[in-house]
Amino acid sequence: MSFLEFAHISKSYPGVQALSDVSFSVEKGAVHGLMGENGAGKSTMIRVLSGDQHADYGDIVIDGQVQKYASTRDAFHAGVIVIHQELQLVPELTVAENLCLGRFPANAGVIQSRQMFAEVYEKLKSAGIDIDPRRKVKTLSIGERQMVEIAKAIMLDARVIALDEPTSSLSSRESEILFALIERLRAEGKVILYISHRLDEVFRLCDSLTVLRDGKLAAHHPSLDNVTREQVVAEMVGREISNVWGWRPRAIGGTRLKANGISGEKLGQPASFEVRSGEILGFFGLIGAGRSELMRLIYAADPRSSGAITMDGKAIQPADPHQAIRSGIVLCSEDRKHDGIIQGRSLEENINISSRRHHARFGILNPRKEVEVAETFIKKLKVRTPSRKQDIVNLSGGNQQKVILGRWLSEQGVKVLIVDEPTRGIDVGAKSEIYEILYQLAEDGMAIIVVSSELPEVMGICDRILVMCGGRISAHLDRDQFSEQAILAAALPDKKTPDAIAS
Amino acid sequence: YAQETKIGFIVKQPEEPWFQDEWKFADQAAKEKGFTLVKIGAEDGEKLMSAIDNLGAQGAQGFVVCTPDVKLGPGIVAKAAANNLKLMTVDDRLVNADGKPIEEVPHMGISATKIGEAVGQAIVDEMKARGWKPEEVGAIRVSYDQLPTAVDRVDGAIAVLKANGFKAENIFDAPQAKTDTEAALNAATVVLNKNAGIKQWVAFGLNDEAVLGAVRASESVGIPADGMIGVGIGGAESAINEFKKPTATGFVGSVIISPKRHGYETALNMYEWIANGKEPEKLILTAGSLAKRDDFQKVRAELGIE
Amino acid sequence: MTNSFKKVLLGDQGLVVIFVLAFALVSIFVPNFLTERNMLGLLQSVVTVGIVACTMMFCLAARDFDLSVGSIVAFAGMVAVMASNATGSIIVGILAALLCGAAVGLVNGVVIAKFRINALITTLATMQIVRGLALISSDGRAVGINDPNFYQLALSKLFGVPTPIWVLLLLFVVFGFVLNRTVFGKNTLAIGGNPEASRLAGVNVDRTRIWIFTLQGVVCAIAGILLASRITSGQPNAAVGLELSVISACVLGGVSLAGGRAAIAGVIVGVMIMGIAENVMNLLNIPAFYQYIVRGVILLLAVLLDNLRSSALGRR
Amino acid sequence: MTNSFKKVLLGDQGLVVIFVLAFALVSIFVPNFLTERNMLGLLQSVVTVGIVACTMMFCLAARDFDLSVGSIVAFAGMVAVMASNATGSIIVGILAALLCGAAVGLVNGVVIAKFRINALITTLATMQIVRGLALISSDGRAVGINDPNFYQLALSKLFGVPTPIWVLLLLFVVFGFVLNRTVFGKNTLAIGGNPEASRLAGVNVDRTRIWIFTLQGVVCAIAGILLASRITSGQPNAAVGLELSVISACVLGGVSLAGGRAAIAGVIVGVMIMGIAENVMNLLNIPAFYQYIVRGVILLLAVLLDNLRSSALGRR
Ligand SMILES: Nc1ncnc2c1ncn2[C@@H]1O[C@H](COP(=O)(O)OP(=O)(O)OP(=O)(O)O)[C@@H](O)[C@H]1O
Ligand SMILES: Nc1ncnc2c1ncn2[C@@H]1O[C@H](COP(=O)(O)OP(=O)(O)OP(=O)(O)O)[C@@H](O)[C@H]1O
Ligand SMILES: [Mg+2]
Ligand SMILES: [Mg+2]
Repeated sequence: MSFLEFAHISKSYPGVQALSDVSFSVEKGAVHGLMGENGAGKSTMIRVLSGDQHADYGDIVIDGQVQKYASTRDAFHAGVIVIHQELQLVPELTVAENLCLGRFPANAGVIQSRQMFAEVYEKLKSAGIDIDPRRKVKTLSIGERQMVEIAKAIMLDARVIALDEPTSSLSSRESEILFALIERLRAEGKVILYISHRLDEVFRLCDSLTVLRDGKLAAHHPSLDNVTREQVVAEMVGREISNVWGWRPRAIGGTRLKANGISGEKLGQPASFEVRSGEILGFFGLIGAGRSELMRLIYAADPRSSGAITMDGKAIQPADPHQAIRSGIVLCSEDRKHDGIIQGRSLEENINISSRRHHARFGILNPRKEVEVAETFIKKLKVRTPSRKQDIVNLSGGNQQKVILGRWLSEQGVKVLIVDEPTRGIDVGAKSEIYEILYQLAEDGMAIIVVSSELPEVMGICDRILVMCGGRISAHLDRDQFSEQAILAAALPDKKTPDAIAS
Repeated sequence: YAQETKIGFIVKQPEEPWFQDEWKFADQAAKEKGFTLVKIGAEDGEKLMSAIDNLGAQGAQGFVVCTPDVKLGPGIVAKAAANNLKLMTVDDRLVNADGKPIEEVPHMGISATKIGEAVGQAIVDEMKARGWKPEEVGAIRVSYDQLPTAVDRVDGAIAVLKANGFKAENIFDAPQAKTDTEAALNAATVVLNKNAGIKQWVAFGLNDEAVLGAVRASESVGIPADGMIGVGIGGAESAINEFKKPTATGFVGSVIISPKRHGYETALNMYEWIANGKEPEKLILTAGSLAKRDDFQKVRAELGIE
Repeated sequence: MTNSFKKVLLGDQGLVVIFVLAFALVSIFVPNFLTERNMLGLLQSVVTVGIVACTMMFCLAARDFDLSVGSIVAFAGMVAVMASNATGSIIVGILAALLCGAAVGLVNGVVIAKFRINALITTLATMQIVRGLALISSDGRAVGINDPNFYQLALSKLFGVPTPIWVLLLLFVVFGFVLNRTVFGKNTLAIGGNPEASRLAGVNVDRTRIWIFTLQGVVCAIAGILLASRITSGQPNAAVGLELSVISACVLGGVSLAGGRAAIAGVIVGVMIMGIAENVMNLLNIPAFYQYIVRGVILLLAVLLDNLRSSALGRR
Repeated sequence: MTNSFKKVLLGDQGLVVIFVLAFALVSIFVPNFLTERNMLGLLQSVVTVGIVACTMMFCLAARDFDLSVGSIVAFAGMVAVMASNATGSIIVGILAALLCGAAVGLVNGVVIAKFRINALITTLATMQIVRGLALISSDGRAVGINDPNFYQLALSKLFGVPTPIWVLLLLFVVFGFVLNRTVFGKNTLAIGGNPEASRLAGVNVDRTRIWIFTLQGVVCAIAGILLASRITSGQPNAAVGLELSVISACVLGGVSLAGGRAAIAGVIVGVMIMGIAENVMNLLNIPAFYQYIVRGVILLLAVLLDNLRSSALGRR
């Protein structure tokens, strides 16, 4: 008999039927994949499992018992741990406190902090996560935070563990740590639900797979033995996708942006590079390599301590993002929750916030244009939403990412477009369309910089790759030199065995 | 159909016992004569203007006012005329832009300076009774200079003290941040600590609460009751509580002004004016009386309170 | 039919509907309420709060806070009176007051935006400083107005309605438009929603915040000038505690203290609810001490109703 | 050596260091400041603000707001006096006051946490209601204390230091411990730092918030009892405006209005800075109107210094 069972789950939000009558079940000691397009209802499923949201209809059955949660607390007591899609950490508390939140080791209400730190230290070590439990979460990079979030899975003796896109901001090295962890949990006989848009991962890890589409069950594979990737993609998006990357050669012009000796507080060593018009330049590196920091310095999101930038041969000195945009540089940053979405405001406003200066007259908006721009990009990027008036926080993670991309793609007069982890959390179908847009922009002469931790992505879409390691640009490869080995060798600080990780 | 008589009674600090008493006695007049009394509190000029409009809207024929600021005079007169309301003032007399009293508005009250002088005189008398030498005594001026009435009251007291041989440099300012006892206590404590050499103190201020603060401060730094002479203004519960204490404290007396005359008579005069066309006197000045521990009940009875 | 009614009641403008119902009830049951005189009196009584609420809405929407408004109103009133007394020109007085208001607002804005000092502390500090200036400049006493024409600012009427009410209505319209239809308004809301994301999206956050506080200062000065004219003197103690009334009117009207949410209709309703409560209590002759309780209960009821409404709609 | 000094100055406790330096300066240059009498007077003058700040710290740390503290202090003082007058037992009076404080706090907490009404509006409402109750119960008059032993609460001394100061110190220690070392304290910080994450982690957010407000009520009652004993009567008008002093002391001490950040050392420093400012201004005989300005400038300077310090350290 199956250990975890979803029975006829339905859930609706105003204007959206997120789940309708979804049923499937998972065996003990199995990793079960959950796939689907952005907005298909995967996270909603997980939220129902965690007691965060209540299904309108349907039951969750664990080990033969129908669960009746009143809150997330009850879900814990039933042995369910959920790692949510967005980071759920308290920045002012330490790593250990975050991991023990909700169930501190306490004696009459007094926290046994020595015991807590020791315990967390052990757990992190055994999982191969190298983070000091006494550090405050606000001092961690986004990748490190993701690892802390994942570590929640091992803090309690759970029966069911659900992970919602845990690798979306991890590089291959950290992903490996996670995979090892998952193997261990599987061996211990837990039930693991695994959501990801990365097919490779799913096929590597999962024993069984469920595909959702438009909130309905599209396919259920109790075993992956005879299932192909193409088949799963077709089940997800309803059509075949032959080549996700779709790279094609294009004419590359003269030097567009030249960065010389850029350094800042979080990037000690000066970095120099250039990107040409019509070119797509990739930046690869492991977590903490300093790619995002470098991009933020160029965009003037953080103050530069040294360095010169020239655009089309002319020196520019942007002092803040406002000026950077006006000199033709835009940056779509990696942390969409903190740096991207504007909570409480509609899709329309989120898209138009920057580009409206092209159609506003004397500071007065042009409502018709705003609607037009919003509708165009909602359609172009296939954002799943009941209306452009919807508050952006009500969108699924991937759809939020699309809206933020839409914000920058709708800008005019951009000379250099920097996208940091642009396809984080975006489904396969939409990915290829986003790449297509990037190619078109490049063909029109824009210079594009793609920062990504997903090796196949940088290799698939870029004309040239710069590899960063420890805050330094460590390698420079043209498209004909691309190889996993070469790139990883340059990305690894200790130059040991890249093959072990590439495999 | 005979129109009912409706009279407004607007005061500046509705929470103060003094104004509560004025209202109470005005109500008494209303009951006797059978008119409606509308009581409104107006802490600042803006609320006052709204209150007058409100009275006009309710169909009142006149009102008695204790204004939050006497400089509001021309505004109040204009507002009353605009609403066709008869106007009398109580406690504080309206002045025009150059600071001269507006004489055509009937007024009943006692000047703030006069009350202050009564306080000063009471302190001087008590000092004489105790045989203190004015040169050796320190004075705490619990001040709340934000309020013009408060300034006038303490200035009155200081004038009397000086006239009786008090040295100006022995008068110390203890500014209250708010008009409650705690603020006065904190401010007075600093004065006492700063001048630890002075053993005999007198204290005066805006009201009983302010002086009480100074008396409490003297107790907390260990000055005995016979080393302190505090005289307050008002004579309501705060002072009475003090007098009722089993042993005498440094709070020697309080200058009581009669809320009965101010409340009852003004309301009555206004009624007569409206109902019988009998215009009130332009200026009626009342007097304050000093109440002390041994005679406060008698004084209150004389003034018609209780 | 019933459905569309439900939609109106539960929609975004639900508080407005509740307000209209409450207004109707009060009109029926409270004598003298729905008379022209009382309506004009009511409107005049909310002029100061209403005017200042216009820009406080921006301030709160951008996740800021301004406690100095009461002091600026008093100070600007003093300046207007003293400057026109000194120069003999009302225009000069008004300009001087507007300038002073703008200057204080500018200081607030620069300190908060550029030195990144907490808005609560900054405006608490300027609240004290400006009140001190008002007291010092007049030695703590009210300053009378020499030129009786100054009174006309508040007394003059247009179509039977006093000028201050027109000014209030005009400001409601202007700031409603600015909030919803201009880049400045949208940027304000975006900053409140997520300041860092707005900065990265190219919004000039510092400049917008400085502008908000400067505007706030100017608008407070307008309120101060009208108030001085209405009470026929400049009073250093005027408008103490105004900040709390204004902020609660805004919050009552649905402006979020966490930023990013504001609507002029809500603010108008918030201002009116508070004004009507005072007005009705005086009309009904409710004793002073009980007025405290009624005021508190009305505040609670208004927000509670609004919450029930939106949770009936399934929103949180 | 210099490095470790720099670390101390710029570290988390930097405000404390600045404070110690300022204290030393004041001690040297202001006559009569560093005398035993003045120190005791100073400490007594911050008792009310200090006590209430203990729990306000929790309230702000959890991203809430409590404006009703001043009213609760006054009301609890009245209750203590009236109940002990009525029963002849001081203990009963104290218990009654604590109970009333807890009850008001509980109501605040339940309304805010369960009905999800904005904390600002809720506590503004209870602030009015409770003040109204205090005024009604005594007809707006001060209530004298029958039993002189009641005075001893504030007058009695231990090792030469008056009891209220000991109570204050005890509460500082207790709440410092609760904040840093208990589940309740950490949950409070977590709720303020990220309410969503706390809820998802299974923290009982509602219950924690209700507890915070209830504790706040109890602590205000303690302050109210001591105040009544100190001024030897229950006064319905006591502690008006206390909320702003307390909140600004907390914010000055580094408690973040955006929640999630608080430290007892900071709060103590915040309370002391405000107390010392008042004390020194009176010692130096600064005229009342100028005190406003000085108060404002000190507030600004304190936060500005703290900001310079942390930006010198490269943090924001
Ligand atoms: N609070 C909400 N209010 C309204 N609609 C919501 C809310 N939360 C989710 N939705 C809608 O429910 C649908 C399912 O969302 P869900 O987050 O489950 O998608 P998902 O499969 O996880 O997508 P992604 O891959 O982008 O993370 C989406 O259309 C989303 O817009
Ligand atoms: N808020 C912060 N405070 C202190 N250090 C930080 C902070 N954010 C990042 N860092 C540090 O800066 C370094 C580089 O950051 P980051 O990990 O973001 O680089 P990256 O190359 O963009 O990697 P990725 O984007 O994959 O996480 C890391 O060592 C990280 O610890
Ligand atoms: Mg999702
Ligand atoms: Mg990065």
